[in-house]
Amino acid sequence: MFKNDERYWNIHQLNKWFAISSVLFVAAFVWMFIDDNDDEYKVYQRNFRQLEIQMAEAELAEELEIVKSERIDYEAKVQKAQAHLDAQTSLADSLQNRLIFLKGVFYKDNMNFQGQKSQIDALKYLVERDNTHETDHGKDHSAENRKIYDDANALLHEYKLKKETTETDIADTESLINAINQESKHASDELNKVLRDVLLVENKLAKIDRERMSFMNKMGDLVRDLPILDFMNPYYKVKQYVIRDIKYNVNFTQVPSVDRCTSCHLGMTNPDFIDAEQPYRTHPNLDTYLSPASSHPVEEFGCTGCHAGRDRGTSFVSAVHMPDSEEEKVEWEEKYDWEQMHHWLKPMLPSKYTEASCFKCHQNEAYIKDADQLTLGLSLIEKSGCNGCHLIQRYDSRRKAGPDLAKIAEKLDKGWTIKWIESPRSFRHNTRMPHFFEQDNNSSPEMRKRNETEILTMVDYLFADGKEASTKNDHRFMGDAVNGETLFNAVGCRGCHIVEPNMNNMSDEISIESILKDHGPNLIGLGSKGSAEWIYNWIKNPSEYWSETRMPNLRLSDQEAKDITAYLRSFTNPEFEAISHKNIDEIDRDELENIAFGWLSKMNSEAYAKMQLAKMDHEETMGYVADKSFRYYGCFGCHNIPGYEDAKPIGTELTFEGSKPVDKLDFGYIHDLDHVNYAWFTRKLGNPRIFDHGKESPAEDKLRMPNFNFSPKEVDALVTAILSFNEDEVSETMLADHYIKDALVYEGRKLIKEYNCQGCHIIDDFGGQIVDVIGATEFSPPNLNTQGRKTQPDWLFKFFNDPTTIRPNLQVRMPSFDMEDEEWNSIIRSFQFGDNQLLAYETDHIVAMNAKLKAGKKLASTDFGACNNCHFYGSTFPIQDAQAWAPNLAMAKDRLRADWIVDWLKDPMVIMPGTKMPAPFLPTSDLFEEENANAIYGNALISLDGDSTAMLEGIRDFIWNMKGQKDITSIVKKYFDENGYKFGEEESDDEEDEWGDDDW
Amino acid sequence: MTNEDKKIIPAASVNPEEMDKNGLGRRGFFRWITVGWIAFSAATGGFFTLIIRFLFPNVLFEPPQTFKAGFPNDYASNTVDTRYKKKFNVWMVRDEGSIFALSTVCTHLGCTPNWLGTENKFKCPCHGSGFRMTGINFEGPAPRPLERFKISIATDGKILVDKTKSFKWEKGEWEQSESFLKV
Amino acid sequence: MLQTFKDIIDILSVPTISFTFLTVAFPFIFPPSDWFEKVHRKLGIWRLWTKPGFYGGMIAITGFFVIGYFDPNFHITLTKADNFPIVLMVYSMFITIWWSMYQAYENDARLEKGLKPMEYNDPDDKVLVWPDLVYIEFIALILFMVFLIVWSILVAAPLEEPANPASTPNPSKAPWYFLGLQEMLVYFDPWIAGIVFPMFIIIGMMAIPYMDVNKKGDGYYSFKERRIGMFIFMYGWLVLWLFLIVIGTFFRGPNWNFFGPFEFWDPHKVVPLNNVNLSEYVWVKLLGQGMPANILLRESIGFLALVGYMGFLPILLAKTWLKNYFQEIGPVRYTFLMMFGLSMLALPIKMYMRWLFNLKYIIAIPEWFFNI
Amino acid sequence: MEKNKNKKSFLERMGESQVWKSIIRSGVPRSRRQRMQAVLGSVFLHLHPARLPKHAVKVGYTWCMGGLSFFLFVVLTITGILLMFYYRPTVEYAYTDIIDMAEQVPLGIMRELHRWGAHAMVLTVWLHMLRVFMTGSYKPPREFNWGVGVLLMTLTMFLSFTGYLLPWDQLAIWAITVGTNMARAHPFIGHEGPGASLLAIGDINLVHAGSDVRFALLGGRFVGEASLLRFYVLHCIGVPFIVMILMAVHFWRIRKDGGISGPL
Repeated sequence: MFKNDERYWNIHQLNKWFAISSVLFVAAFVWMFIDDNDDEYKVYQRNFRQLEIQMAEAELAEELEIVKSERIDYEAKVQKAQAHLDAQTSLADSLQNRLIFLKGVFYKDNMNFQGQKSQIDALKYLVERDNTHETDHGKDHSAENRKIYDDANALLHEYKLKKETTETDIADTESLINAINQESKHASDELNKVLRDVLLVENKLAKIDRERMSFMNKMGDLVRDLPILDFMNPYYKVKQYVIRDIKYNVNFTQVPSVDRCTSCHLGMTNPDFIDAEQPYRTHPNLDTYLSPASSHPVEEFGCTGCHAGRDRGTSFVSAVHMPDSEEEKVEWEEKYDWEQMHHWLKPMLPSKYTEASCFKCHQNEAYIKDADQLTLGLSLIEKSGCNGCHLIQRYDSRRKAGPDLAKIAEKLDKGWTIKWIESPRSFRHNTRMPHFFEQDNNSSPEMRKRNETEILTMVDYLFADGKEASTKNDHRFMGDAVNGETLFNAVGCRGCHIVEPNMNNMSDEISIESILKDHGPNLIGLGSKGSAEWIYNWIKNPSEYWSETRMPNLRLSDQEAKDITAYLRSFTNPEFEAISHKNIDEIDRDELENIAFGWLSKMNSEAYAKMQLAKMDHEETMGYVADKSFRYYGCFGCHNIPGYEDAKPIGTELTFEGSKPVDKLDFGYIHDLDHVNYAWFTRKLGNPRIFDHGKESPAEDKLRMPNFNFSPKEVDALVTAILSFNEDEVSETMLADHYIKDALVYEGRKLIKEYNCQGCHIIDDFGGQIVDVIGATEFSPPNLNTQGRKTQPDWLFKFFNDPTTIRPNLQVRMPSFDMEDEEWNSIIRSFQFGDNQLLAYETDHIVAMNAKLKAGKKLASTDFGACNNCHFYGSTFPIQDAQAWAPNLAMAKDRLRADWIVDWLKDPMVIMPGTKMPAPFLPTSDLFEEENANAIYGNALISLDGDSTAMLEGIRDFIWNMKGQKDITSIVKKYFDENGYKFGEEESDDEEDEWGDDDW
Repeated sequence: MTNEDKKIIPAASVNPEEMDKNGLGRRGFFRWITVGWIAFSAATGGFFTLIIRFLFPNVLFEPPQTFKAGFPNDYASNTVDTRYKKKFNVWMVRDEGSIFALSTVCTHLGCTPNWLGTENKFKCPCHGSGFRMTGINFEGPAPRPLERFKISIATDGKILVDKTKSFKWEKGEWEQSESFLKV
Repeated sequence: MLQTFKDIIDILSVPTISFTFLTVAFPFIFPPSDWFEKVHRKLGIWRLWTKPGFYGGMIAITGFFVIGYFDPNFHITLTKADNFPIVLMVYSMFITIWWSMYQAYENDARLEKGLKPMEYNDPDDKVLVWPDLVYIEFIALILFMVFLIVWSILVAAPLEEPANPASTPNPSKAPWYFLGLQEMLVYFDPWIAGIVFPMFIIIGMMAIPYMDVNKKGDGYYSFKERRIGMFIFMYGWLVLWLFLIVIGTFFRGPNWNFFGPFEFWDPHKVVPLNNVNLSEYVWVKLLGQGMPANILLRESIGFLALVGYMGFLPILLAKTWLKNYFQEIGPVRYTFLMMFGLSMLALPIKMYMRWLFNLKYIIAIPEWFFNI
Repeated sequence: MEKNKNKKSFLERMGESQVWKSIIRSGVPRSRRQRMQAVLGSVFLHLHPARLPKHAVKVGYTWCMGGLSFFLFVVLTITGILLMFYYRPTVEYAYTDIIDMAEQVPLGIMRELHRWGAHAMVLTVWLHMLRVFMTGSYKPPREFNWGVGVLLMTLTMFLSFTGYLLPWDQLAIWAITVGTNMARAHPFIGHEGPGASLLAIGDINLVHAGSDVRFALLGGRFVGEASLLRFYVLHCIGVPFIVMILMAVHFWRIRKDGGISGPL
C-alpha cells in the first residue's frame, strides 16, 4: 500500500483519454490531408488522360491499318540486311576492336596536345609580356622565354600531327564500320520512315498509357503523383498562363492575370477534341484564337482576358463560371454544386456576351470583325441615341440621333406632334423614337393627366411663334406618284429607307446587315404627316432644313422631287389621324399649375413656390413647365431644340457601367432576378421603368428612361455593348490602335458607317444591301473592293465633292454628301489603308511610245477587246445599248491608278465579283506560230511574245493615252432625258452579251 | 540510481489496488499509452512532412520556359545569336546544317560565358572554361559541354524553343531530332 | 405558427426591447442585494444555475440557431464564415458562466453551512505536476488541435472582393470582437466611444483588483460573498459587451439599421433618425428662443449635466446612499470607482436617452469636435 | 550482463541512456523525485511548480483556458511563419496570394488554421479572463498579474485586428478603416478629436490628417500600401514581441504570486 496523496487523476483513464484524443488527432490529420489533396482539376486531368489514351489508340489502329501492307515489305528488307550484317560479324568485330584501340590512342594523343597547349598559353603570356615590358626587375628574360616558347611550340606541332594522324585513322575505321552497317541502317531508316506516324502515336501512348509502360516507368508514373511526393515531377498539376498585358483591377493597382483554365480545359488548343465533352473540347475558331499563328495566341491573351472569370480558380465554382440560361443554371447546380462566388468582380461572361471583351482592344473600330453582336449593340446605341443621354466616354455620341426640331413648324402641325410624342409607334410601327408615356410607372389616371399637360406645353414651346405646317396635299409640290415610286426605288433612296406600312412584313431578325436597310426612317404615313411643301424642299436639299443631317442630296430635278413627294404622300395612316387629342388652348390649367408648383417647391420652400407661381402668367407657366419637362425627359439628348444647345445629358454615365458593382444597381423591389449586372441590364432595357415597381415616388423622381421596345435580340446586343464599357485595362501594346496608328483611318471607317455607305456599296466585304431592291449586281452601286488602290486620291476627293457620272448604265446615283474636307480625307485614307496604299501624291505614269502601246491599241481594238462596245471613249458613245454602258475610258488617266488597271484587267471578277467586264483576250505565244499571225496580231503584239503582263500594260497605256471629254454627265443625262430608262422592262429580254459591261 | 528508486518505479505509476480492480496490468497500461503515442507521433510526423511539402510551391511565376525565336532565315550560317541571352538565357547557334539552342549556363559552376566572335569560342569569365561554337568544352575546368534545348518549328513557321527539355552531349542526346533543326 | 414565433422573436430582439429586458432582468439573474435575491429565489430564476437550467439554456440557444439555420434570412448571416466564432462565443459563454455559477451556488451553500469551498484542500495535500497536470494539458492541447483542424476543414476562411477604397460595403463591420465598440459609436461621438471608453475599459479592468476591496471569494467560485462586484462586472461584460457583439453581428444590417434575426436585410429599409441635441431641446423647444451665439453658453446646460453626473452625483452618493461604503474604501478608491462605474452606466443611459428623446448629444460642439 | 538487463523495458533502458539523460536531465519519470525533476529540469515545464494544489488540476476549476491561449499563440506563430512564405504584403500581390492559398498552395489550409486559430484565441483569452474573475483570482497578491492579463487580452485583440487587414479584401480594408477612424477622434492627437484645433501655432495647424495619430498608424491619410506594410510588421513582429515579453511576465508572476489561486 502506497501513499497516493500526490495524485489526482487515474493514470489509466488519462492514458485512455490520451489514446482517444491522439487517434482523433490522426483522424483529423488524415481528413485534412485528403481535403488538401482532392483537387478538382486532378479529376479532370485523369479523365482527360483516359480520353487521350482512347483517342491515341484509335489513331494507332488507323495508322497501323494504313501501313499494314507496306510494312511487311520493309520489314523483310530489314531482315535481309540484318542477315548480311550477321555474315560479316567477324570483320565487324575486328574493326570495332580496332576502333576501341584507336580511341585509346587518340585519348592519349589528345591529352598530350591539350596539355601542351595549355602550357603554351601560359608561355605565350610570358612572351607577350616580355614584348611590352622592357625588363623584369632589371633582368631580361625575354630571349630565354622566347626560346622556351618556340621549343614548346615545336613540340605542340609534333603532338598535333600525331593526334591528327590518329584522328584520320579513326575516321577511316569508322567509315569502314559504317559501310558494313550501311545496308542495315538504310533498311531500318526506311522502315522507320514508313512507320513514322505509327511510332509517333506509339511514343505518345507509351508516355500516357500506364498499361504500355515498362515496370519501372509504371512505378515512376505511380509515384510521381503521390501526395507529398508530387512536388518533384507530377503529371497532374496546375497549369497556368501568366499574362502580363491583361490585368485584373484590384483597385489599388492592376495585377497580371494568371489563367489556370487549362488545368481543366485540356483539349482547348488541340483540334482533335472538337467533339469532346466539356471541359476538354477544342476552342472554336482556332484560326483567330489561341493557336500560335492566330491573332490571339493563348500565351499572349490567356483566357480571362476575353471570357473574364476568376483567373486563378482551379475548380468549376471557384473559376466563377456563369450560366447562359436558367436551364443551364439548374443543370450546373446539380452537376457541379454550382453557386455564384459573389466576391469576384468579374464573373465569367456567359458565352452569349463574350464579345463584350473585344471592345477592350478594338474600341476604335466601326465594325469589329467576328463580333457581330457587339457591333450591333454599339450601332444600336448610336441609332437609339443612348449616348445622347448617357455619357459614354469611350463611345461618345457623334451626333444627335433624332431630327433637328428648330424649324419644326415648317415641317409639322401641332396635332400630329402631340400625338406622336404621346405614342410614336402608333404612327410608325418601327420607329426608334422611344415611348415616354403610358409606361409602367406613369399610366395611372393622375399621371396621364400630368403627362398630357406636359406634352402640350412642350409642343407649345416647339411651335414658338404659333405657326404650323399645313397638312393639305399641296399640288404645287406633288407630281406623278407612279413615276415617283419608280424613281424612289431607282435613284438610291432605298439604300437607307424602307417603306413598309405593315409591321408583320418586317423581318424580325435584326442584324448588322438588316440595320443598313432602315438607316433612315421607314417612310410610311407621310400623307398624314406634315406638309408636301416641306417634303419637296427636304428631298431637294436636306441640309437646308437641317444642316447636320446625314441625308444626302440626290440632285433631283424639280419634277423628280415632285414625283417622289407625291409617292410618299400616297401613304396615309387613317388610324393615327383618327386619334383624338387635346389642343393646346384646351390645356388643363389646374394641372399645369400643379406641375409648376411641384417643380418650384422641389427646390424652394412652399411659400416661395406659391409666390413665384403667382407671379407667373399663363404663358410663363406654360414655358416653365415645358422647360422642366424637356429637362426631365431629356429630349435634347436626341434632338436639337433651340435653347437647349448646351444642356447636359440627363442619364447615368455608362463609361464604366460594365464594371459597376452589382450593389450599386438599384433592384428596387424586384426580387425574381439574379444578382448579376447583365440580368439587371436585360430587365431594364426590356422595361426601363420596371425598378419603380411598387415604389411611391413623387412624379418628379420617377424613373424616366423611355421604352425603346427593343426586341430580345436587340437587348442582348445592347447588354453586350454595355458590358464592354468596363474598367479592364490592357497594356498599350494590346490595343488595336497600337497597330494602326492613323486616327484618320478609324475616323473614315466610322464615317462610312455613319453615312451608311454600306447601304449601297460593298466595303470591306460588307454591305450593298440595296442590291436586293435593284435586283442585279450590275445595276447596283459598285463594290468598293480595292478602292484604295484603284483611284487617285485627289480625283476621289473631287468626286466626293462633286459626283459625276462614272457608270452611265446606272440609274442609282451617287449622292452629294455635305461633308467637310477632313471627313472626306478620312474616308479616302481608310480606303487607302485597307489596300495598304497610303500615298496621297505619286509620280505620274508616263506612257512610253513603244511596242507595248501599239500592242495595247491592237488588243483594245474591235478585232480583239472591242472596249468601245461598252465603254465611252470620251464623248463617243459605246456601240452597245445603254444597259451595257461602262465608264468613260478617257477619264481613266485622271481617275485610276496605273498599277491597278493592270491588276484589274488580269481578272476583273476577282476584284469585283459579279462584274460583266471580261478579262481581255491575250494571245499566247504559240498562236504566233500560225501562218498569218503577223496579219492578225501585228508586229507589236508578236514582239511581246505572249508576255501577258506586258500586254495588259499595253492596254493600260492605250487607255491612259486616250483623249476626249472627261465628264460625260451631261451627255448621258441628255440621252436618258430623251430616251428614258428602260432597264426595268428590258431586263428579261436582255440578250446574251459576251462583252458584257464594265463596272469599275 | 539507488535501489530505493528502483523499487518505487512501478509503485508510483500504478496503484496496485486499482490495477487489480480494473484488471489492468502492465500490458493494459502499455496498450493504451502505446496507441496514444503512436497515433500522436504519426499525426505530428505527418504535419512535419506536410510542412516540408509546403516549402515546394505548386506553380511558378517565372518567365515562360518556351519562347519563339524568329524564323530560321533570321540566322546566318556559322553565327551565334545573342539576342535571347538576356531574356531567356539561350544562344541561338546556326552551324553548317542546323540550328540549335544552346544554354548559357556554364557546366562548371553556372556562370554565364561570353561569346568571343573573333576567337570563335564561348569563354567563361569565372574560371576560364572554353566551349566551341557547338557547345563542346575544350579548355578550362568545365566537365561537360553546354546543354542544348528542345527546338522545333511552330505552326506559324517560327522557331519554338522549349527550355523545359534539355539535351546533353555526354548522354548522346544531341543525336535526337528535337535537339536541333535541320536547315 | 413558426412564422408567428419568428415574428415575435424579431420584435423582441429590437434593441430597445431586448436591452431593456436584459437590463431589468439582470439584477434578478445576478441579484446584487437581498431583495433581488428574494425575488430571484421566489421566481425560480435560481434554477437557471442548476442542471435543468443548463439543459434549458442549451436547448433554447440550440433551438434558436437550428431554426435560424433553416430560415432563409437568418441562414445568410448565420452561415457567414466569420460569424461562426460568435456562435461559438454564445455557447462557450453560456456554458462557462453557467458552470461557474453552478459551482458558485454550491460553494455558497457550503459556506453558509460553515464548510470550506469545494476547491479547498489541505495545503499539504498537493499533487505532482508530472504527470497529472502535464498530461491533462497535453490531452487538452491535442483535443483542441483536433477541433481547430476540423473547423478549418469545414469552414473556408472568407475572402471578399479586393480592397476598394471607393466602395464601402453595406453594412461594413469591424472585426467581431470590436462590434461592441462599433455599436457604442451609434450613441457616442468617436472620441468617446472609440478612445475614452476603450481606455476606460482597459484601465478600469486593470483597476478592478484595486477597487474591489472585498477579501472574500478569493480562489474559489462564489457569488453571494461578492455579489455587488460580480453584478457590476457581469452587467458590463455580458450586456454592454457580449450582447452588443451579438447585436452587431446578427442584428445590424445595411445602413447599420436594425434587423430582427429572421428579417430580410433590405437595403431600402429606412429608419427615421431625427436626433436633437440637449442644447436644442432646452433653448429652442423649452425656452422657445434661438440658440445663443456663444458656444459655451449654448452648451452650458450640457456641461452642467455632465458636471452634475460625474462630479456632484458621486459626492451626493457618498453623503447618502453609499456613505458606509465610502468610509470603507476611502476617497481615492471611491473616486476611481465612481469614474469608471458612472462611465459604464453612461452607456445605457445615453442609449435610453436616444431611444426615448432622440437625444443626440449632451454637449454638442462640432466646432471643436467636442461632442458628448 | 546483457541478459540480466533484458528484464528492463525498452523505455527504461532508453531512460538510462546517456543521450536521454543529457537531454531530459531526469530519467524516465517514474519516481516521485524524477517526476519533480522532469518538471523542474525542463525549460518548458518549469513554469509549473513541481507540485500544486489538487483543485488546480481539475478542468472544472481552470477550464484549461490559459494553457490553450498560450498553445494557440504557438500554433499561430508556426502557421503564421509558414504563411509568410507565400504571402507578400503589397497591394499588388496580397489579395492574389491569398486566393492562391485556397487554389494551389500545398497545405493551403494553413490559412484557415491561422484565421480560425486567431478567432479562437480571442475567445480563449476572454474565457480565461472570465474564469479568473469568477474565481476571484485577481485579488491580492495577484492584482498586478491581472493587469498584465488585461493588457495581454487587449494585445490579443490587436494582433487579430492587425492580421485582419492582410488579405487586403473589402472585409479587411473597411474593418481597418472603421477601426482606425476612431483614432482620428483621439483628443488632441487625432485631427478630428477635441482639442486638436488648439494645437496650432498662429495659423499653422499642427494636428491635421497628415500628422495625427491615425496617420502614424496607417503611414498615410488612407488605408493604403503603407498601412498594409505597417500592419504586416506590427502583426508579425511588433505585437508578438510585446506579447511574448508580457507572457513571460505573466507566467513568471503566476509562480511568484503563489502559484494558482485557490481558497485558503
